[in-house]
Amino acid sequence: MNEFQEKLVNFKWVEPKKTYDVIIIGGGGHGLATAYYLATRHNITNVAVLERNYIGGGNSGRNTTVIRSNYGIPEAVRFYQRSVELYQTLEDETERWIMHAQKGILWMAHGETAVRAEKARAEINTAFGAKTVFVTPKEIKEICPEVDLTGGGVWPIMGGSYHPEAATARHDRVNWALAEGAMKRGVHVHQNTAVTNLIKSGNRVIGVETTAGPMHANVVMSAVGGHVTGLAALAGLRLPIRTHPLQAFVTNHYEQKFHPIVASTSLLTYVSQTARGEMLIGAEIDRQPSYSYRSGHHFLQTCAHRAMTMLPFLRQLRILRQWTGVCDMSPDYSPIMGFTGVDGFVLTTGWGTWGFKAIPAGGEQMAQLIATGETPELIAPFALDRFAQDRTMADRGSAGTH
Amino acid sequence: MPALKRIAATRIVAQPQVLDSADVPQSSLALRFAADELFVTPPLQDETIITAHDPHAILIREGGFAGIWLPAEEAALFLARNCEWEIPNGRPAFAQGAVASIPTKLWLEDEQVLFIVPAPYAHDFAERMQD
Amino acid sequence: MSIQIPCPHCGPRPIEEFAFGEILAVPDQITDPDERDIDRAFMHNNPEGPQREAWFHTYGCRRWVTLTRDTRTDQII
Amino acid sequence: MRLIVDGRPISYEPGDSLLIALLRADIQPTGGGCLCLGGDCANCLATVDGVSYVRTCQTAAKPGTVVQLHHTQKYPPLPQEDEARPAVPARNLFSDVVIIGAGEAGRTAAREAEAAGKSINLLDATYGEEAIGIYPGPLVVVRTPHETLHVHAQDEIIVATGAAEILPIVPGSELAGLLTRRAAEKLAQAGLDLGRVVAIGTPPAAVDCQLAAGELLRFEGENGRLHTVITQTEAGQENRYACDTAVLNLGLHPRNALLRMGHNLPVRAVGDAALESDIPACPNEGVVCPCEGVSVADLETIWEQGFHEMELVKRATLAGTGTCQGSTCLPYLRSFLLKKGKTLQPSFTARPVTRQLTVGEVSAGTHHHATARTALDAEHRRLGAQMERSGGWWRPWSYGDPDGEYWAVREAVSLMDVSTLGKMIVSGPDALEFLERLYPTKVSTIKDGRSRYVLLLNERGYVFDDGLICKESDTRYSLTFTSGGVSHAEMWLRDWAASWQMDVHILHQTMSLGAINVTGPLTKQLLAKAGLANPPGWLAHTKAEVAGVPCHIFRLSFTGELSFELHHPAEDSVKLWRALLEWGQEFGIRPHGLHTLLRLRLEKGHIIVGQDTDFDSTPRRIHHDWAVKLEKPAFIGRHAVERTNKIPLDKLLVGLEMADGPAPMEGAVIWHDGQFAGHITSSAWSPVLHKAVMLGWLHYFDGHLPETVTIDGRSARRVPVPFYDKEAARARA
Repeated sequence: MNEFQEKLVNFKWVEPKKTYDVIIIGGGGHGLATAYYLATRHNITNVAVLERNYIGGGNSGRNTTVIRSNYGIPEAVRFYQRSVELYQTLEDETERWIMHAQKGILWMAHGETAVRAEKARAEINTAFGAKTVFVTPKEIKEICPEVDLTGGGVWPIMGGSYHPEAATARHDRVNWALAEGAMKRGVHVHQNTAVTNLIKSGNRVIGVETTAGPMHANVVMSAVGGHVTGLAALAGLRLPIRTHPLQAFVTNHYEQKFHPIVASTSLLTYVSQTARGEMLIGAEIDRQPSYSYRSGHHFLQTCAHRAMTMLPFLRQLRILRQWTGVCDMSPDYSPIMGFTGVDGFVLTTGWGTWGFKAIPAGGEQMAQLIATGETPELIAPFALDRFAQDRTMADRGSAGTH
Repeated sequence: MPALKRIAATRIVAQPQVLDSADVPQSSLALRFAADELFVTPPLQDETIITAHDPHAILIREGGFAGIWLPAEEAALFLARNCEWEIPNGRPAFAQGAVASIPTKLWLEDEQVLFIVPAPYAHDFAERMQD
Repeated sequence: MSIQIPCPHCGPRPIEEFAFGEILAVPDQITDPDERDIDRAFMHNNPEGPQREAWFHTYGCRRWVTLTRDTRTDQII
Repeated sequence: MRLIVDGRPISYEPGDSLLIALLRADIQPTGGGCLCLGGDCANCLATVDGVSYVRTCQTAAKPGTVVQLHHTQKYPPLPQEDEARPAVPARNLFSDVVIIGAGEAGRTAAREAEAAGKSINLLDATYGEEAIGIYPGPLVVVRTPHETLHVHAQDEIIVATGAAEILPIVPGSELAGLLTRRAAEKLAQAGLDLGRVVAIGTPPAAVDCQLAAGELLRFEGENGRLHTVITQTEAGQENRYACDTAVLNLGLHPRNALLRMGHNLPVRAVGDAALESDIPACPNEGVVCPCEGVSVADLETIWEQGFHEMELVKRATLAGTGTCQGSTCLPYLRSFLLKKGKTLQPSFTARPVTRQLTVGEVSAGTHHHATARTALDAEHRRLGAQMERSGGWWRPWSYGDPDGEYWAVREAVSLMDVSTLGKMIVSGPDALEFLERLYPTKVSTIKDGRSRYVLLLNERGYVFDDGLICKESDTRYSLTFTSGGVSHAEMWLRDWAASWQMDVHILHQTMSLGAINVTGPLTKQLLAKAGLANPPGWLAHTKAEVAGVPCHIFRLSFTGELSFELHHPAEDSVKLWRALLEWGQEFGIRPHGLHTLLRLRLEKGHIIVGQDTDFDSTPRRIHHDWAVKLEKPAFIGRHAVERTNKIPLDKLLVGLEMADGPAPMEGAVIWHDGQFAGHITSSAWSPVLHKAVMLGWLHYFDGHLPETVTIDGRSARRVPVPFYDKEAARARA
């Protein structure tokens, strides 16, 4: 046994029922967290989470596990800060090891304009509860001695922002801790159960057809990742979502020495070391929409090159594997949460490349919305109707980053 | 560093059929950048060969591209290292696409190859030729 | 190299030479002019399957190429 | 010929792989475990010349190679960057057919393809050509000791990688002295003494050995070395075989990872790579995944915890996530799950990379995005400019004295290289109609020889660029765009011209034309000296020679002072720049950079699209309603502007000033009565006004915009823009 083997989580699988209070489609982080918070915060346990594959098999198990709240608009900073804080206590609360590690993220600025942008990030973060400070090249070198401040002579580092509360956690374990926590309070989680249609009565969604038969519920929630457009269409909804591939790769395991998370918007890459010692390197989304889950060579080649520009020691590391997820991107790079205008059908989507860090807060808030029938203040700005209302939430702090 | 030189040319945007039948002097190099776009070096002396057939054609004195000739063998090695698409076999041939991640036009002759890039990228291109 | 886009002027080239442009289409069943406007501005068909697309050949002829691509496989049909 | 292993020299024979050399010296790279010599297992890894996780069986021994053993239970240290290490080059190869594997099946496939008249590339791992992945294209990426190959296939890729031998997982399988059958044959051929050999299953060729009867039960040994093989007969009787080496023939599983990652691509397998995998019986104990130390007992535990899917078992135990990526454990995991769940689950997803490759090797042949340089780039650097990337170009940020540059504009004359400005020509019978639909302004009222400032709106009614329309004739216009926005604008124009089937020609000439802005109260004197007697009037443009250079001269002003923009052939930029600098000396001329420009234009309240505007900036939100003519029947964004105009305004881009103290940071938060009220987009100390001036987004409170706000804990006041020269007397002088 290795020290990282899951030892605590015990799942209880049961047969599906015909009727639930709440049905959640999608057994990823957001679906499981909503079920978990419904059970733990609102005592609503007659809940089913339906997963067409295995739990955490979508983006929740394919992301690069960064937790942070250094966003660019107040609404986002507040929301993600809530998530940062919930993550900090999730291990104590669930009594499960999610391998949460506070690491701090360094965001590099390679020019005068970028220096201003990182100073602005620090400013807005500080105002809304996230701790971010501007750091000089000298301070960057102290936080991360491996950085090449000349950026390979091409992308010199002139400063950056440092967000010390940024953390990582193991994605699978977050899913499992939430799934188990929900299941042991009576929530059903059904794997290998695909939703094939929504059952409607008039304009109201009252249940789902699945590969395991029909199930009825008062509220049906979509927590589907990249494939959300097809599901929403069953409810008669058009979404401002495009599904893009997001790729990453890891190296083999090395001694745990590299402490922070290092990111650069100019170089469109970010680097951290996992608890198991792999160097984990990611990038921006692929520009073309796709559901192919295919790993690309151009990504691997350019991302490797860019990461080496900041961290030249990476050159000699052996690559272990690369992978691809598909993510639901909104036009304004902000999530979409809440009521949809279709009775009985609520939605959490638009998680783009920032879904993992939002899991606890997204779940907590959606659970509150379902339990109370009202939109919580924290997520009110992220409603679907913002596009029609011309209140989009464009967030420069989320683009180019994870 | 290899020196790319600005190329004096005429760049023409006109109806494709006008460009198809344009009576460009034999001695000039005429590269078809697009169906409606032609690059002629040295610059056209007589613009009416185009404007007579397409009065709305745009012809500009073009000095925004820089180029360099390489012997065929040297060019082939550089392309093998830096070009992810297949170079046409016939000679002479025109081809364009990314070379060393820079938008590049190629004029391929039996003995030599002309590399043309937008002059603003000439510096980076020369650096990449040296790598 | 990667996915190849067939440029009618330049020949097949790696997808990285192109910029993506989706061809938008508002469904006929949306009839209210404001709703049509919102749909065209923000909504996507986002199909899992064939999609009409335009790609701009930034590194070559700098013209648009239109094609149909299957988003499940990335194959160009 | 010698290698250095953990600081100690050892000798080797010509043709040895590193592993064979190590075994000759009686060194087990990772201390033990069954060796395959086929590049499949993870039991021969070492750090070679600074690179860890090298499969020594796939690496040729060379004089002076430095090998450090991977000590068990400890990950190798992160390396220091070795500056001397050269970048790995890439090489592109093209053929109809690419065949991976030069064994019998691969060679047969090659003969068939050649007979069919196809060009081929045959990759041979024994020559160090390790295929690490198959990608769309289709493309095979191959690592060699010297370079990274990108092997492109026109027709198809044939995977002829053969099959890997199944490794033992019974107790004791971590001992040294275990070999697969093929490994034993290779070592015997290399002349290594294997000692007393016991074979389980078909024995190796040309190796003296004793055949073990019964099923393999476990290995026993001492100090990490095998001394006994224990089997069990069907009757349940244990047999013990004393030996130095155990040779195992437990079956094959195809090396089909490349095939599996090539689904939906023209890829097929031939030979053993096309086999169905043998599913070996899963023993009741032993280590299934040596990379991650996962035992059968661990699988049992995790199954009991409710992890039943292959992917979940893999993720919960980490079996299959180590260096060999499941090469050892996958057949056993499938076998275990078959036993527990009664169904044979598919292999887990195949992902690149299948073999060994470093970050440096994979990056071969790639470059950063090139940053464009104007024709004056060398001039700026020679003048000591600090250069900044902006909108895809290198631009002078400052020449070292921002205040001096500032006052040169306000009080004398100055130059700025604005060659990066986006420039296009539109010509044709439909030119006017095309521009009318494209822009929200009324293009038909622009007179010959005049120009107008314009916004570009997208279909959301949001501003995405700005620039000028300059009329040359009824059928010909030149257009300008922002430096960073022109590439997108070109796509935009060409897209709409095609959609509307407009009879127009479009030429993008940004790089063809240099542009120098000559600005400051003494500009006319300088231009007169340079030969321009009759400069154009306000918002007019004309063609004339300046300093012997043919220029298209535009009269406008972004700095707030008298300004002429001289567009000229890029090849003449240096001549024009030097002439103006020289003739301007008597007027106190000096060039200014972006840093100064940002301050100058802020004093005039001129916005910068992208800095002051946001994703959702309607003309109304940035106070530019005047630039939108809703009486026009159709233009892009018109419907959205009308629609959003019905929604009460929630925020406005406003001018703000502070009575005293330094300029707040750009991005500073604006507060009103303790509530969030927006943020600053542009901010600077104005030397001419002696106060801090700002642009920023200010939110409405109950339908009203606050008059005073708090920034940086200080009070600021909302004021109309421009801050400086409100009547524009200076610019129009």
